[in-house]
Amino acid sequence: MTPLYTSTDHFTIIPALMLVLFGCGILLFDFLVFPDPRQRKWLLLFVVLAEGFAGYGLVRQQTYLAVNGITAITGFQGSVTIDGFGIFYNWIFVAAAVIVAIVSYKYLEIAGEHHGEYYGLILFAQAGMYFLATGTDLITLFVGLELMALCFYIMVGFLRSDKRSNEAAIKYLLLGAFSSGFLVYGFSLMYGIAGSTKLSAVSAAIAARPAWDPVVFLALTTTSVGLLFKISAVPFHMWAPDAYEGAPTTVTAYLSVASKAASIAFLLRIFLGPLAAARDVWEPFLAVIAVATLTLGNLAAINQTNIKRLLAYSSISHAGYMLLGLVAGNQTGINGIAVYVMVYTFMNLGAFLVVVALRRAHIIGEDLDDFSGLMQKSPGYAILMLIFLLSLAGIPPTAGFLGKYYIFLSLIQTGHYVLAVIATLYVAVAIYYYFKIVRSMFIRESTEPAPLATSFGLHVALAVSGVLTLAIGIYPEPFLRLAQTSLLR
Amino acid sequence: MHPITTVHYLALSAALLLIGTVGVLTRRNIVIILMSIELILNAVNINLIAFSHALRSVDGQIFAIFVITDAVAEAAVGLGILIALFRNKETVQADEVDLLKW
Amino acid sequence: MVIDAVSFYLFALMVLGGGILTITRRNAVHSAISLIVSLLGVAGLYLLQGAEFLFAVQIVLYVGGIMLLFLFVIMLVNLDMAAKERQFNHQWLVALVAVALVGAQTGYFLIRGQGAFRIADAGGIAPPSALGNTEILADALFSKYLLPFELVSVLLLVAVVGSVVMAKKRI
Amino acid sequence: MNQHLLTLVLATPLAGLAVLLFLPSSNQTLIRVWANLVAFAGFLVSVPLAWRFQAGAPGFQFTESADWIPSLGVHYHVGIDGISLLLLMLTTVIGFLAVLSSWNAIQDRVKPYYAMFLLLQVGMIGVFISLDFFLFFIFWELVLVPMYFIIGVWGGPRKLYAAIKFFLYTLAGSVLLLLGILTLYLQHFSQFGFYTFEISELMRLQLSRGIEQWVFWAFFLGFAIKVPMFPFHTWLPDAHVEAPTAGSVVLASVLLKMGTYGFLRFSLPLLPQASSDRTIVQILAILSIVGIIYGALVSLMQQDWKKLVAYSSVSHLGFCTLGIFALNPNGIAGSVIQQVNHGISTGMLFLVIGVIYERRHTREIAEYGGLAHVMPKYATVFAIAMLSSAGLPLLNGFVGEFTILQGAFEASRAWAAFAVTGVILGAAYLLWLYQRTMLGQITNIKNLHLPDLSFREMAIFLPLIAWAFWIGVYPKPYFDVLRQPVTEIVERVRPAYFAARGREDRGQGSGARGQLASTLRLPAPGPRPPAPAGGTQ
Repeated sequence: MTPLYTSTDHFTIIPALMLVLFGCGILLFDFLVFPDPRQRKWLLLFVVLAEGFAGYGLVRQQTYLAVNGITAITGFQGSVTIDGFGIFYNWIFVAAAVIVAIVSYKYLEIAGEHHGEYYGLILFAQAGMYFLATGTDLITLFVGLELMALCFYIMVGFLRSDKRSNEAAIKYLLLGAFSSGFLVYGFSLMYGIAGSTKLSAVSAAIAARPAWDPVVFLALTTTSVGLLFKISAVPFHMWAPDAYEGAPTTVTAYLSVASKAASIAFLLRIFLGPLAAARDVWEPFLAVIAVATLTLGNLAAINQTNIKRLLAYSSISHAGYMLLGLVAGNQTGINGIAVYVMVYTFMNLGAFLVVVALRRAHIIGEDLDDFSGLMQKSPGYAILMLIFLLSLAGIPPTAGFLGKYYIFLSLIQTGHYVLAVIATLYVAVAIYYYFKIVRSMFIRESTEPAPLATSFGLHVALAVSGVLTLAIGIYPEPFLRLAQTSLLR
Repeated sequence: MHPITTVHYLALSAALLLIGTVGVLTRRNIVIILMSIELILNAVNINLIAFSHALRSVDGQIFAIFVITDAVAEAAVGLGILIALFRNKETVQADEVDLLKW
Repeated sequence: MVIDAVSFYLFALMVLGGGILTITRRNAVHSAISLIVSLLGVAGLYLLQGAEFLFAVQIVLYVGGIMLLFLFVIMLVNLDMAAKERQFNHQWLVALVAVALVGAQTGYFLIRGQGAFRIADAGGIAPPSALGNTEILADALFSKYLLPFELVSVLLLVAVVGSVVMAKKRI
Repeated sequence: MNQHLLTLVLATPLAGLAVLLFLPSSNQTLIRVWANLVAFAGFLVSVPLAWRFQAGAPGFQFTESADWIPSLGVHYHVGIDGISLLLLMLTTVIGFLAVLSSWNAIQDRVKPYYAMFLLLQVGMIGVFISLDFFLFFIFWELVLVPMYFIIGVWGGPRKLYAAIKFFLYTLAGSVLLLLGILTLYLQHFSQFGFYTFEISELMRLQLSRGIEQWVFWAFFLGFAIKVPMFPFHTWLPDAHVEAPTAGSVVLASVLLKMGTYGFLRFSLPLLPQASSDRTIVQILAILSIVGIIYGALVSLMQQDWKKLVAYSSVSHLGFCTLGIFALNPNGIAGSVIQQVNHGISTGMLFLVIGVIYERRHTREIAEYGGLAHVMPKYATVFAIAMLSSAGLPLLNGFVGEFTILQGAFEASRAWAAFAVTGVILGAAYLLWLYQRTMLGQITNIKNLHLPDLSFREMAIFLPLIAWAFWIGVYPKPYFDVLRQPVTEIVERVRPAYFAARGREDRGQGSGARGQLASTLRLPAPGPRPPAPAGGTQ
């Protein structure tokens, strides 16, 4: 009989273990020590420590892979696989979680819902993401997904006395549970085809079947429903604008970045693993969905006046770009998705962080008008927001250009010229709505004089995202090398 | 009478999946939508058990245990959120939850 | 043989009938009771397929746990008003058509795809009794599936925290 | 020194911008002085380029190269040939004068204004010196953002509309340009096995006809929207009319040249087959001619002074593209000269409008009349600008237009015939404009006591006037500088061109008069020689 829990097993889950341990620590400590909400920001120490240890674990895994010259370590009898892919995406989760955590305390204090559980949920959600990026077993992936999703349902509804937050949470939960029901239905069929829950076994079993095998097709479609829902691709995008708008803005930032990155990692694991053999079947479907996602995301964003809703639609359109990388499907495309996710993380986080700063006591600060005259009120924030928006639009020399560059390149490389032209033209559409915000900030006059709600954490977080958004754009070499490690699998 | 094969179970499961889907898509009452989601998860479990039986593999049953656990967790959180919503809004109808565009 | 077939159809009737009643009843309590019937039918199917442990889990956890939760909430949020209102949303027809299409497709694929599982069925009809054995299940759960098992404990912790955070007035 | 000179030219406005950001925004005078100093320094550091440039030398000069993004094959590679030299000098001169002209015009948000101008300057210089396609594209896009703000923040009443229209049009073009660039990049990889954006490397490509044509059209959209060529010109009048004076000046003088420069630097040398394809050349020539005549006719009808000049740009740029696609040395050299000319003369015209707009805050032509009586210096300057734009001999416009017409005639008599109508119409609308605004009696009482040009304003005009006369009277240095690069382009696009005419003909292009003589000596041009079929093996 194989031993229950070996040191290799341990090694493969150290980061997640750290996250969960510190998460439990936060729950206990909060309960025992901090009666006054204003002291609870000290819980951030736990988050930072947890991320530090998790990051250390990732570094150790990385060096282990490099030193031994292997591409992957598997643990728990194939339930998890640590490879360059998983490690890369986990770095993104770490970055997103730290940045979101350190800006949250001020926001939650203003909203009057500063509870320790929030930080715990951030860490637990990240633990779920860890297994989405590294899991190689249907059950592990499913449980990881649900762990992440459950944390997000709660965090979205965290402003319990705010009706919009309640609504967002219940909508997100209903649609989320519904879609994961379909996902797991697809998983059950995959299990039936392969007789095993290991991704490698499923891949082999599907590859042994003809391309248009009906059962494979059924498994493909039902699984895709769940996967596409998570990355908010059309027609499964309906939850995103509502959840983004109703959730606390810090949670929106986390949701739009980390959850999307994890879902993309998950999607790639499934589509490039078990479903790779059925590529001929899903490629045209995915192309249609990607174009629909781009179209709807971009067109619907044009008329939005709520910034969070606008950014929600914009993030839908970004999901379309990422999908196009998968449609291209070559190494450039997959690498491009990694680059795209990396730059998207920082620019999108940055944009939401500026929205966080606009939330002040008695001012929701999410409307286009709230941005009026930001340039005069606090030029630093306005210029940062400009950089983030330019990057989201994909204007060089910001980071966002690089993500789009790879996607376009992969599309041309694989001969998807029409898709490439469509994708590029939507850049021009996107500029229109991003520049609605720019117009408000720089050209309109200020409507209300209340100063922004800044905090030390917010400054640090904004500086980090701003510097990275520019740095990746201007000197991308080290970042591109980092992204290339995601191809090691 | 034909012997009962795996495909019978699969057909039953598909039917239950569709019933659940209809429930989610057409009902207004959030509690009933949550119940419909339970139906979907049970359809999954029927699949898993049927395969587990046919393949002589225990994995399906294990998977089913996890699905059940997940159903529990989702129901608990969903009902919790529902109570928070009800406290603020006094309704459990999905399309009256309309501050955000649905 | 025949017993098996008869019980399958009996349980299938429970499952589908209960399901249909669940989604059509006006009164949420009736729905909940129909759901119990449906879930019991599923439990019966587990028994037929030799999954005794799951049969027990289904009854204890689902019928005993989740349904209690549902009923509790139904009482708490007072659904009397809701029962008098319109039960279906405006898009119900669209939804039904869409689902009918998906259903036709699914059925078609299942029938066409029978071959996919032929290998699986070839082994024989009678289930090896060991499969339902709780001991084997536990072995697998604590060796091969140790990781998801541990992970699901975090999931449950989150569920507890979440429902407390959501449902409690002051935390 | 030589190898860092271009980097210095590029870095000067950037460094100035960095310092500017730390100046207190309350001290407007300090910011103005600093911005003017930086812009002037930017001009000064570019002067050695003109001195040290070796006119006859082949290839690029002042080159500097360094790895930038090795994993994509992107280099920081800069260098100039005669074409870039002229446009670069135009950029630094006009950039400085535009900053200088804003001294009084901009009173609101002074610091961001100058910051945007310096950033714009970086982008424009970068476009003209990049020898790496990726680098070029970065600068190309970098220009959009400051221009958006210059129009959108400091512009006229419909500034928001004009600014976003400008941005969307040019962006839509440039993303398609990007697709074309990427296609070449991938082709290069498949032929040579490594990725690079170096233009010299990309020129080694052997492309199939189909690919070349597709890439050509992608490039075309990018460049033609920028120029702007006829059906894509609609953003231009809006942008010009709403932009502040200095914005219009830079937009007309430099930004539009980025499009024509793109054709010369990329479309022609990289895609010789497509650029010499009979159908494509016909289409482009027709679009150019339509632009020339349409722009002129619309100018005739304008009631708004600035809009008139804006449409005249469409007409003049039509000449430039026509010259390029004549695909012979006269046409291309004339086109580059004309680009510089248009920069000088249209820049002056916009500055002229800016002067009167600062005084009267209206651009309705009907509001004016008889200004020559109250503002004699102003009327003189305007006369010179107008005549330079109309192409009067002894002024710069003549040299450019004449050489282009020569080239066009050589390519096709019909083209030349149509283009000449554009010259005539151009003279008509400009003279009529002059008559309506400057001559006659003062009809509007508000114009009675307008002050004439101040010293600062004269200081802005004088260099441009001097330059206009220089090119008009003694254009030889310009043709000398252009001969080598133009010959290279023509040889690349039409390898048979010089062979058919004998070697001695290569020397042509030394001044308008010399060219005239050499053209007359030639046998009758006849129909265009057939495009070199089968590629450039």
